[in-house]
Amino acid sequence: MAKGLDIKLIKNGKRLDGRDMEEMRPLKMELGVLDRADGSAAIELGETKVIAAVYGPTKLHPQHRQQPKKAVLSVRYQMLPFSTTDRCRPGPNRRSIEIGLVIKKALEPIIFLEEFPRADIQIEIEVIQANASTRVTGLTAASLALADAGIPMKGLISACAVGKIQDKLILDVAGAEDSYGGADFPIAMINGGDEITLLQLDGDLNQKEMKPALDLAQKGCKILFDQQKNVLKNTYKVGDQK
Amino acid sequence: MAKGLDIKLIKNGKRLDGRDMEEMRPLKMELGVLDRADGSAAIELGETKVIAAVYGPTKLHPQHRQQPKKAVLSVRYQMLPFSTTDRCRPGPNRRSIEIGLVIKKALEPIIFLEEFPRADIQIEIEVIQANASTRVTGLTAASLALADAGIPMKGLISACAVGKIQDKLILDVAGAEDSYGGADFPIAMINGGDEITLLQLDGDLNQKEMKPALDLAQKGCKILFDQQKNVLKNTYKVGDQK
Amino acid sequence: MAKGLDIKLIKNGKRLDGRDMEEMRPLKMELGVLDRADGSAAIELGETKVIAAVYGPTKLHPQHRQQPKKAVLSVRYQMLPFSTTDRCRPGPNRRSIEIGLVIKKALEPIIFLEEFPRADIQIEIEVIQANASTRVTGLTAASLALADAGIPMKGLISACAVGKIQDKLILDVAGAEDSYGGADFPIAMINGGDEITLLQLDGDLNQKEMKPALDLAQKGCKILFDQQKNVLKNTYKVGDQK
Amino acid sequence: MMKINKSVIINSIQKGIRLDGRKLEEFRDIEIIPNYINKNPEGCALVKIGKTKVLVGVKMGVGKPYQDSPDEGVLMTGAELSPIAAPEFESGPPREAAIELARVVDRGIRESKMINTKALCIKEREAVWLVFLDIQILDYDGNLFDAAALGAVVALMNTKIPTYDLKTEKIDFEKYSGKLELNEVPISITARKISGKIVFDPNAEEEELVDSRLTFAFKENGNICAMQKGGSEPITKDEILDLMKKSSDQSKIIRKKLKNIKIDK
Amino acid sequence: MMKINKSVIINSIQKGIRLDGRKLEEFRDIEIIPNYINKNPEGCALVKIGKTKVLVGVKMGVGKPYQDSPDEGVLMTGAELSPIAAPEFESGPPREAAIELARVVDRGIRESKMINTKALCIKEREAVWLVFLDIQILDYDGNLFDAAALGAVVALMNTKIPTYDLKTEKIDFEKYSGKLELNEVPISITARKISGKIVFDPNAEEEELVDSRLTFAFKENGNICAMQKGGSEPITKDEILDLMKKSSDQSKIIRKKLKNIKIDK
Amino acid sequence: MMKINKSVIINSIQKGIRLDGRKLEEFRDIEIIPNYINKNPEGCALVKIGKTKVLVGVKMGVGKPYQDSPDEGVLMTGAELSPIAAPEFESGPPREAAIELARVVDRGIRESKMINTKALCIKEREAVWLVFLDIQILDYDGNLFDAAALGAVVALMNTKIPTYDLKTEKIDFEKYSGKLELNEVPISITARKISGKIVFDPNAEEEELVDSRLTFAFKENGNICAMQKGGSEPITKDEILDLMKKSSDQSKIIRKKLKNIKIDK
Repeated sequence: MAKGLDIKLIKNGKRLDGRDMEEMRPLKMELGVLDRADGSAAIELGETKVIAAVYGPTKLHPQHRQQPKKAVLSVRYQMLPFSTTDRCRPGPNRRSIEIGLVIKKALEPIIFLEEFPRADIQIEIEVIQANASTRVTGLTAASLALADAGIPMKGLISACAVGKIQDKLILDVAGAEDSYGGADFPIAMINGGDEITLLQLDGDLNQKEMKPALDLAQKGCKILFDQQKNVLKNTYKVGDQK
Repeated sequence: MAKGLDIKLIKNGKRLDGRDMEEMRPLKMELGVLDRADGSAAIELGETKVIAAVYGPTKLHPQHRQQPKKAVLSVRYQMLPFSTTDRCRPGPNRRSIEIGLVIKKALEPIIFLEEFPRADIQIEIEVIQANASTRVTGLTAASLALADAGIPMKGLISACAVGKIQDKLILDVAGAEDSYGGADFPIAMINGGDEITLLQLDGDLNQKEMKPALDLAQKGCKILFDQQKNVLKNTYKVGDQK
Repeated sequence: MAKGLDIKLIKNGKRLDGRDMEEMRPLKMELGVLDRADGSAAIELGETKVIAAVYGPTKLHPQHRQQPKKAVLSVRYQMLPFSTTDRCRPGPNRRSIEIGLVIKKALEPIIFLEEFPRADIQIEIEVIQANASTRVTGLTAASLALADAGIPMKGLISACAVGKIQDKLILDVAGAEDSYGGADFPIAMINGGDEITLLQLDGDLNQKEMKPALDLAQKGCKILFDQQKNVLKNTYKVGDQK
Repeated sequence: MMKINKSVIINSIQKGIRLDGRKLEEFRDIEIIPNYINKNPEGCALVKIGKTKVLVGVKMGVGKPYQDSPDEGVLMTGAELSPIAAPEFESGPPREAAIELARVVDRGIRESKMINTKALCIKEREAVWLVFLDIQILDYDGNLFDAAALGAVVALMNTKIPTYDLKTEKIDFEKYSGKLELNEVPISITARKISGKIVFDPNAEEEELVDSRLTFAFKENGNICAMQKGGSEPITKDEILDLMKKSSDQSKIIRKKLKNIKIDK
Repeated sequence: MMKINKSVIINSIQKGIRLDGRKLEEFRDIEIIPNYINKNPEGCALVKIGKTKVLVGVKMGVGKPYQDSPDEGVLMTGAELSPIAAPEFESGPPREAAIELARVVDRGIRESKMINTKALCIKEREAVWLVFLDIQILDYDGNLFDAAALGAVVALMNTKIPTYDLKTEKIDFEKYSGKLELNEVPISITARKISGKIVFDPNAEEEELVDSRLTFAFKENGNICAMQKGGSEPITKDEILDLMKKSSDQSKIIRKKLKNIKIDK
Repeated sequence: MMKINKSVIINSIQKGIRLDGRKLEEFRDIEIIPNYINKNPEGCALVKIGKTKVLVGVKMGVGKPYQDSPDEGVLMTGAELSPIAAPEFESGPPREAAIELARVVDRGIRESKMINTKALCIKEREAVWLVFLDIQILDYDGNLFDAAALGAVVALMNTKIPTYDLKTEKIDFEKYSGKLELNEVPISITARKISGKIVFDPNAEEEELVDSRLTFAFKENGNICAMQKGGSEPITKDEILDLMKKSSDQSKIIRKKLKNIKIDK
């Protein structure tokens, strides 16, 4: 990465892919894309495409890993070997292990784990194609897959990445903005609200930029949350009872 | 591998090592070559030399791998590091794992596994020196080692490889025939009979060649089976009661 | 390693670092250097610096590794990545596994393992900086850490390395003596006495040199043993009751 | 998933009609989506056979050739039975089943000489294209062998080759220099025996009852370039000839289907 | 170690004074020993925060640069939670916690552009210096993130560069050619929430009760170059702004402390 | 294998005659078969000591030399205690016992300077011969150390060096350019103590009762080039001198035996 390099990422007031500063890429969500899993969802955010599946709750094996008062959540995040420009080797690596961990921590607050003592809830996230924002999109999809699996939850997690190019905050980092931009700030919120369950930062942020950056992330999370509600409503054909 | 290359593998109607098309290499079988194993056998087929050993039936550990109604067969096939022209690294690799699997499947039909519930029968095949046909020779040796161990069986497995050079089918592929021949067709049969328990093909076979190729394999398996019976008879000095 | 190379390791009757043939490097021992461990010790021998920690006796998990009549001793010897001239990769390697094994065997004779059936005593040795003699110094430190942990023992283990330069036996190999000397002879003794619990040799020793080499090792072990007793006495402020 | 009693499935097969209404030799619907994703992989296909879904992608790389074929590119095939597709596929290093799957798919492609490996030579002895073919099972409902092999073939059919600069040793993935040169299109068909009956394309529940299976890879001229027997029951010589004929017929149906879809972007 | 009842710790925190007498936002004593060992590592620091002890060492090596930064040296950061520091750290391949620790420390250094990586180029496209930064936890009593990050920064501050001969490809570790060029000194501070209270620098027993943590890496100008949230409880937007301010203040205290110690040999 | 009562074995040893009729210091029959296989390995030996059978092979390869010995070939020794030899040897990555065995055999060869490593230089700094020495235990009935060391020595004694073409970087294994140059033939002998008695060459059941063992590698001039103590009981200084003398005598017997067999093809 060569963040901060002198490459013009804004031309004529637009980003390189023609978006406004606070505009997300085209977004598609689909539920139940897999038959075998207990719940599943696919999300396309521009060229980034992920699938998440949920298995469980099932009795956890081996027994010594069981928790007597709650379910154990496990999350595996993986990029397919052909999902990136240069082939990435299959199997876990340090990056994917860290991301699996922060996604797990981001989901734990919303799941009623205590309803399923000694059980296992297993989440599998496959990044099918990567053009930045894979961890946040994977997390958003995982939240939908949990809903699709009927796991009782306090809310939905919606997550997006705020960035910075030529000193302007932008929503939904993509392409050259990821390689040459000034910050990558992935954030997850509960129901597009005030509570943050995932937050990381790579880059350079003035302390005064923190509030606007969080506000912009919330704007993105709200867009995602609305679409999550829509796809759930349309799929299950229930009335809009927020 | 450069199969099908333009190299003359037949000269004056003979193969490069002087054999006729349907002639096997010199064959030697020996039982009980190891003291510690419950059963063992060594086979030399030309320069290919393998040793197979059997341990068991013994109680299977860990318990959760036990099968309540039958013994579990495990097969490890391994080439010694100095058994090949270029040194091969010790330890399992993708090729040896696949071969261990097909050999296991080839032996399961003949063993009365149901006589030993919760038990383990462990087969170790070491390729001491390789000049083609190592999997079939290892399998033939494993069958003998099972007999040497006194494991009850419905029959013996005999296995050989049919090949194709200059459009002619040949028995017992070796040397340059392996690298430059038109096919490698390893086959295992029960008691040199009609029932096939291992079959793989690499190469190019016309559908009309299938029957003659199977017949030729059977010819080879019968030769092996006769010698297997002989070595068992001679070793245990029992009458020939087929 | 290029042992025996034609490099003068004695100049004006002194070794390259100015020592006499039978002189050890400056030695510092400290007890209780770590807070979390049940016992710990650090030793500096010239530039070689090691820390040893002891955890236990605690109940051994998993259960199937327990010994019904005694504690199980486990020893991990590790060089920190930055402890050597060229970085060494973290994690066990063949050398460190062998050294862990011989250190374990060297400590077993002095510990009353039978007093703690089904228990685990775990020893961790970290080589912080290496300038030869790391295994013997690690072992000496481990013995001190066991005493610091209050594990009942028959005695202390003291260990040093005898070497050979220009046909002279030397005490406490270091620096170029390790790379270019004629022998490396690490030895461990109980209470600086007659009983040897670790012994290895790399090099070239005339059979007549064996007795003087053992005697010289004993001289070194006695120096170490005296200092071990001193540091224990000073730390625990008990009378000198040998 | 509610488990159906095994004897119900077997009774049905004995009668010649399966529980889902199919005849014994009938495949489920096959859907082929070439270029399912098309930004990063050089070639890609999603294949669905019934509920089984397999995603195959091709990435090109550059590396040293093997010493005994210094002017030929190299195919490397991997398969992942990751637990997204079925809870029984635990993650971790590829196990027996995934290794066998990858190797059987690889063998069909390699032995048919599908890829013109000489055309992948950049500079003899120094640099050749590596073709990384990766098979990802997304949803498991039986018959992985045929789905994976079909996906692999389609992914290779739409694979493009990036440009490579020998001096800077850089691949430009944005600029393609041409398509992967193919000599052949092998089609793999796997016949199974369940309780003495020949069955094609089992679903996951039928797959558990398979006594033996035999995979054939057919070339365009009908020749067989790879075979693999699986399962713990023997097959007789006559059965092999019968399975060969029936599988060969099936391969023609799939070959026709392939002709009718647009594979390039 | 005798375990103290959790509710006792929490009650105490609720009252604003911790069991060891500290205020909620107060750090334990910090001791920094630069060049703790100084023969073999190119840079080194031992940092003690209370009873927590972290040893960080830097070794320089030479290798090929990455293709997309052919004239820049490479930082590689590893962390070992080996069982010498606590019995619950089993040895073996680095687990989640050690990986997160190493990556968060690495991120603070990398994103602050602390190291002048261009100055580590030996020959473009062929040879650059590799900076191996290894973090060894020796004694665990909480707050590894801040201790490890501080040790890393100090170790880099006293790192010297050996000489390298391109022809013989040999590094001469006895002869230094200069110091590692630094642009910046990032300071990492981790704020925790326990039962709704903001707490800094927890010991091991407090650490077990942490609901959420937030690590900030601050540059000299006060800007933030890296963040990482941990723990299973949410943090609100307002809390983040509050934690940022308090952490920023803490970073200034530590920055001042750093100024007052002699870091070079 | 029916287990014999340990006390029966020990009583017998105390009386000075072992259960198989041997005296305490007596070896079982040693059979050495050089070139046991002779097509693919460059050197090979099968050694049987009683029922223990060890197969050792040497393969030559070409690689880069170590930086600190740029004109010397490299010996690499591996040992496999694979479960073919005994059910207690589980397969998998080499464990403590296999590692110790390989390293002790390696040390005897290396420290005796048996191999003329300078003669293995193909081109300084670029290419040297690698000597891969692999030890495979086929049948385990005690005393692996002496059997493996003897097999290793004999395999090296009949090792031939293939030809290598620096330009094409190809080894021609069909055409040998000469023999491996040897300076020395080390003989390893391991003395054991069981219940206070000195015993040589234990079988598997005796091996379980060994309190301590001491391996010596002797050079032709009688000097000792490697030693390794094993076992959990101490040995006194005097005992070491005694074991050295007895082992030295044993080594002469084996050295004579080696002289009397034809080692080359």
